[in-house]
Amino acid sequence: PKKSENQSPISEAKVVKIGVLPIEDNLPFYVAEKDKLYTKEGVQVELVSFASAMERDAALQAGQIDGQVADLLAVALLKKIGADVKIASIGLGATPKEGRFAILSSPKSGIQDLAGLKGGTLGISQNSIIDYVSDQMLLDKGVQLDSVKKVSIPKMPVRLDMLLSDQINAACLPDPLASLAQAKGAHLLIDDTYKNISQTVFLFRTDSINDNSEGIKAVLRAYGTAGQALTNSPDQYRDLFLEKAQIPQELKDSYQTPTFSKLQLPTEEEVQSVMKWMVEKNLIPQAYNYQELVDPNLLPSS
Amino acid sequence: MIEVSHCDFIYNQGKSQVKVYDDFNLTIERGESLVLIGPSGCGKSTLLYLLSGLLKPTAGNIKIFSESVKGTRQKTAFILQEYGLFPWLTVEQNVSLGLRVRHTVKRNYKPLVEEMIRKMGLGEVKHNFPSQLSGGQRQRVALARALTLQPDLLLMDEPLSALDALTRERLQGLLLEIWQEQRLTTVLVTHSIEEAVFLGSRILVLLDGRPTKVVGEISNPLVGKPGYRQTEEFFQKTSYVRSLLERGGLDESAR
Amino acid sequence: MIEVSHCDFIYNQGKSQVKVYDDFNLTIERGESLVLIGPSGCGKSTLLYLLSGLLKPTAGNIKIFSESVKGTRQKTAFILQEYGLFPWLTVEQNVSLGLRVRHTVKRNYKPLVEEMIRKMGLGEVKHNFPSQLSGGQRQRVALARALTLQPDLLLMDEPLSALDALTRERLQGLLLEIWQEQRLTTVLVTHSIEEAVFLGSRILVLLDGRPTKVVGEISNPLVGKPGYRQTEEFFQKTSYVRSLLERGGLDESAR
Amino acid sequence: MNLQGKVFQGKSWGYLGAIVFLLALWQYAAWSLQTPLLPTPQAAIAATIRLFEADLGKHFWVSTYRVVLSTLTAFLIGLPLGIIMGYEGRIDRFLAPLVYITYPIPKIVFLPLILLFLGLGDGSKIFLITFIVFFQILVTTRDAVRKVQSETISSLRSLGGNRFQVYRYVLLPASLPDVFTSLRLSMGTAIAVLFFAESFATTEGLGYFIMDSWSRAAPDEMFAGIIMMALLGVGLFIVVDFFDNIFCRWQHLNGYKEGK
Amino acid sequence: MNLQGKVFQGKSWGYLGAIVFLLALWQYAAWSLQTPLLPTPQAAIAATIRLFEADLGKHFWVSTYRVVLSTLTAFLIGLPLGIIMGYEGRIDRFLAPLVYITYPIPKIVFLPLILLFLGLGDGSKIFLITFIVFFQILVTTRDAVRKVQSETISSLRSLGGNRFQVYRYVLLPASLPDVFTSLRLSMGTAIAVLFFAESFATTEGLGYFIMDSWSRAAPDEMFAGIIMMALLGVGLFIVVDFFDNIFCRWQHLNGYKEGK
Ligand SMILES: Nc1ncnc2c1ncn2[C@@H]1O[C@H](COP(=O)(O)OP(=O)(O)OP(=O)(O)O)[C@@H](O)[C@H]1O
Ligand SMILES: Nc1ncnc2c1ncn2[C@@H]1O[C@H](COP(=O)(O)OP(=O)(O)OP(=O)(O)O)[C@@H](O)[C@H]1O
Ligand SMILES: [Mg+2]
Ligand SMILES: [Mg+2]
Repeated sequence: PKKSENQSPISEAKVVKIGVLPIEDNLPFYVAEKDKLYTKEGVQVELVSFASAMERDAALQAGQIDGQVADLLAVALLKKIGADVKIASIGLGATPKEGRFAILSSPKSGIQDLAGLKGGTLGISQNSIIDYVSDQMLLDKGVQLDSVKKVSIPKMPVRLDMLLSDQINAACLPDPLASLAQAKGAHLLIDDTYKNISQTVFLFRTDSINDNSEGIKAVLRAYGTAGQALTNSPDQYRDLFLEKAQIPQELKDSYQTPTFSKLQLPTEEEVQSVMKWMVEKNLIPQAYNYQELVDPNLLPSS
Repeated sequence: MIEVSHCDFIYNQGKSQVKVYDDFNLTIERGESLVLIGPSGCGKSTLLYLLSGLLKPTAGNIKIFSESVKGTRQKTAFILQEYGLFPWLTVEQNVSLGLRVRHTVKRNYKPLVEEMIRKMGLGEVKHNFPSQLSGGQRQRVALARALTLQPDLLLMDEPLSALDALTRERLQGLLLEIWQEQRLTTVLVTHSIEEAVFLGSRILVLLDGRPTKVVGEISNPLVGKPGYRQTEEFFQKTSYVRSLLERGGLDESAR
Repeated sequence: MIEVSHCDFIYNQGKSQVKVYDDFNLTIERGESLVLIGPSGCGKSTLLYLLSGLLKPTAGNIKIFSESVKGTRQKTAFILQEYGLFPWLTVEQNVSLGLRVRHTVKRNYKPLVEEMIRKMGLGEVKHNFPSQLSGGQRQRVALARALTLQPDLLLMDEPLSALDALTRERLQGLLLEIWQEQRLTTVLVTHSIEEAVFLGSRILVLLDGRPTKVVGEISNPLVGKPGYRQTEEFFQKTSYVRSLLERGGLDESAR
Repeated sequence: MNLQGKVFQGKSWGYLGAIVFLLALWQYAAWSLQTPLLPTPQAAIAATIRLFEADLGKHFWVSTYRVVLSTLTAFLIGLPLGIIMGYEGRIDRFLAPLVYITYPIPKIVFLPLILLFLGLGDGSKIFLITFIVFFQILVTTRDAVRKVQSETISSLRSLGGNRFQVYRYVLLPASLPDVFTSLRLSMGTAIAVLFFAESFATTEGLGYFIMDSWSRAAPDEMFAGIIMMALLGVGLFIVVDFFDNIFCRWQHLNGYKEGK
Repeated sequence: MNLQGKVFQGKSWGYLGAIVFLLALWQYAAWSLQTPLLPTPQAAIAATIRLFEADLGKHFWVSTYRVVLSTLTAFLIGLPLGIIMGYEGRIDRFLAPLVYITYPIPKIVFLPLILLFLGLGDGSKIFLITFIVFFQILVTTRDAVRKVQSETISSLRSLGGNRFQVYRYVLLPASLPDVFTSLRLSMGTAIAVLFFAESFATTEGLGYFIMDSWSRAAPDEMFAGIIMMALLGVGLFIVVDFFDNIFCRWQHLNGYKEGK
């Protein structure tokens, strides 16, 4: 943590811009900011907020931000469109419990399990991690994919509203909206806590890595430290969490502060599984191999 | 009978107000042909607007054939000073609009419109739009439109001012004919003293001022007599009207 | 000298075309006061538009003081038949616009504008917008605007048609005065035979037709002589013009 | 005939010129930027042709249907209401503030409520477009009617026209040129809203197609969708121009005094 | 004086009436729907007051700044270009198709490119709004100029006016009333686009505030944002009306022949 004196003035001047969404995966960034971890690591960080992943990805492609926490699909799609990125670490989701996704049925539908979903409509966001996760969960529980009609409702609040007002039979939502839906009477059909399907990853543009690898490593360290701090003493950061993660009023008391695992790379088979799905869905022409996607040199050597 | 009793009329001009008429009274007998003559800006057009019901007197009341005027009357025809043609209608459509508005069946008004267009010498331009007409042609369209309506009260605001001398005389003859045949009541505004004496059974000479005053009223019983234009009587009347106007004119420049 | 040589002019009317002028020739000497008179729709306004440069002849060429006309000239003033006032400007602004356009310094034109407004009797309404004027007042605004420009060529399309007899005579006097003092070249369209003889050093009688023809040219050397209106000469000229017009008129109804 | 033919030809040349210019600009931008975000025109056109066979055509027609239906609906409600508000001072005094207050609220925020009532089908999309376009047509028509010279109205009343006939024979034709302008604008707005409306809860329409290609990171297909959208827009503009030329012929006279 | 005072009073009553009506409608809807999607007016107003103290005021000013700046920019570019296109047939023949083709393309799809050039700051947001509003002002102005009677232009030319003066003294004032209409429309569009533009890369502005409340499922706060947006819109409309009354006084004369 005494590095700041050794840093060359050039790289010190370089600001690392991170695109953030108001979701819990990004919480460590704010914790790090609050605890002045960036200064301790000797790096300047600017957090740029976005309302949707699409706009954030557009900004990354345009080179306006250096890194972000996204899912594996986004990594592959970014690569496909020529924005060369590398995964530095997992964000949330190293264990199945972290970063929950759930399929819920609408309050009035009376559907109690996945089997009952046959012939019904399922609100998802097409070509996204939601799509992938719900496919995986359906397949794992032996539901034919073509027996459910998927409706693409990309905006999450809209999807939630549609579910609660019974316009669709079921929807796949991440936390905290999944918990909120549950609190408002939607039935939980399944969630992905039984198996590690979804992971968010911390990724950077390759250009930025080449330019400023020290800075990026520093950001990563700060992120890791902040994640641990959060996990160890969640109560201390409770207010920050409620403010930044857009926790609905109804859940303010009951909803738990998420926990973060140590920084690590995603496992190879998880990555392969996503790639396989994407190739099947025609999202990418062929699977990227593991080495193309990750940069193992950025993790702090501890 | 038409009765204008104790009428006031005020225009708003920005923050100030202009009182054009103050306690104005006028009676027109049925079948009369009244001519209004007077200096520019004295309030002639305003009076026609009041008679037509398009403007309401600020105070006082107007009765036409014993009915109080509330808005426009179906049997009044009014030729506006600036013609009031509809730019989106051709000559023919402009002329027939009055009849269409009165729900006349097309078959019935077709020949009437045709005839009036012919009388006005507009046959060649009947498919033109107003913007494709000369000034005098526009004026004749307005005249044709009013005359097809077969009104019982005809208000005309300088209806012949843009026409050449000969056409003007021809149409004066036509107006006289229509007035005599149909015994309708007409109120005509003109700046031509000869026209006034030729067409008016009574001539009202107005004087500019705030409010407008009537400087003279000349009855003209010989109107419509064949060859009247060439008589000594005619010449005397015109001189008299002129002298009244001049007196008004003197007053004006003295103000 | 103004020379119109071998000019054609054609209007498009929907799918058909109207040839108003065909190989038309006309010469106007500098300092002349030419009057155009003829039946409504014969092409008088069109000729003024051609002289002003607002319309281009379909064929042929027009020279004004030995310069070919290409677009409008700074020293030509033109009073349009429908006045061409700007509805968004007050009377005063409308009158001074010509001078502003010519980049005259405000201090210089202020008194000129004031005087012209006074001469036209528009003092009381100088802050009104055109829609708040009577017909004759509008026409006087247009006249005032043209006269402030101190042009060397003045084109006027029925500039006095909406004025009462007395104002009209007064302004005829004014026009005559200006013409005599400044020796400018004027072309005037009028429907009044008296006005034509009173103001025109030469009178061109046009005849309706496709194309327009000239039926007569009357030179009127006594124009401007004091008391001319009361002379025998004046009366003879008017009768002559009338007879020419009537001949044209006869032709027309025979067509 | 001849003249109209000429005008038409002039227009076609204009379009050709504009298209060539846009393509050149695009080509140049694609070359100089060298970013996968912007495909070359060739790639996009190739994708258009390739996909049109597949389902781009279907998406195009679905979008056309939605835009046309909702613009028509908005027109049929907005036009009469706008004319009435423009003429009847009393009604306007109450309705104008209502419009002024509700117009600037982004209607998108009512999406949940709209979906609640109209469901996820075509209904809610058409309603949303109609709702937004309606305001534009309303405001323009109202303002157009207020500009009608009182003399023209007087003229009709003096012919014995009643209130209804003032609407029919004066206010409607007099405001038509402005209404056509607002229709032109509305087409653009309608397409923009369509794009938005089709990006939630549907699997059909150009908006869906573009967003889907975007999320699949397939820029050539995305631009194929954009090309179709431009075509849709131009097509509708030409239709509006066509009706403009028919109904407002008096505004487009070829006589000399008219143009320059 | 007296008269203007009266008109003003009449307008205030109109607004009051409209507000009362809207609130009643809202109240009724909230009661009968009983859905959490629609809070009661009381809840929303309470939230507005509560949040205004906090940071709603700041969001309001940020949005105002963005809307005003971009509408002004659009106006300053669109107005002259529109007037030129309306008058110069030759330029129009080429530019009109260009506008017709590009106008209906949803500008949102250029977001990546806009970000590429203008970055994440206010610049790209203002550009996006300007870009869209610009088209509306352009098309309206152009159509307005094309409606100017050729006689009015002739009149100025006959006074010796050159081409520039025709623009200055005829085309500009003659098209102003229509331009004000289009400004009114543009305000609405600008706010709608603002709403969209403020949903990326910012933590300020009403658009952000509304989206944020929405995703936090806090409808009362969301409606507080909507109320502020309506206020912003009404405020801007009133400003436009104000300038309209000054610059187009000749259109709003109180003389008798004018109104009814
Ligand atoms: N824009 C136009 N398009 C088509 N035809 C026109 C147009 N303007 C005028 N005309 C026709 O050209 C002829 C001459 O018109 P012009 O205005 O020159 O007549 P004028 O002699 O001034 O008549 P008036 O005394 O009635 O003003 C008329 O028959 C008219 O119908
Ligand atoms: N809309 C208006 N607002 C304010 N003042 C007006 C309005 N219309 C007319 N006036 C004024 O009222 C007076 C009378 O106008 P009116 O049109 O009745 O005159 P007129 O006798 O018809 O004149 P002319 O012979 O010139 O047509 C004029 O002085 C004019 O300035
Ligand atoms: Mg009058
Ligand atoms: Mg003429």
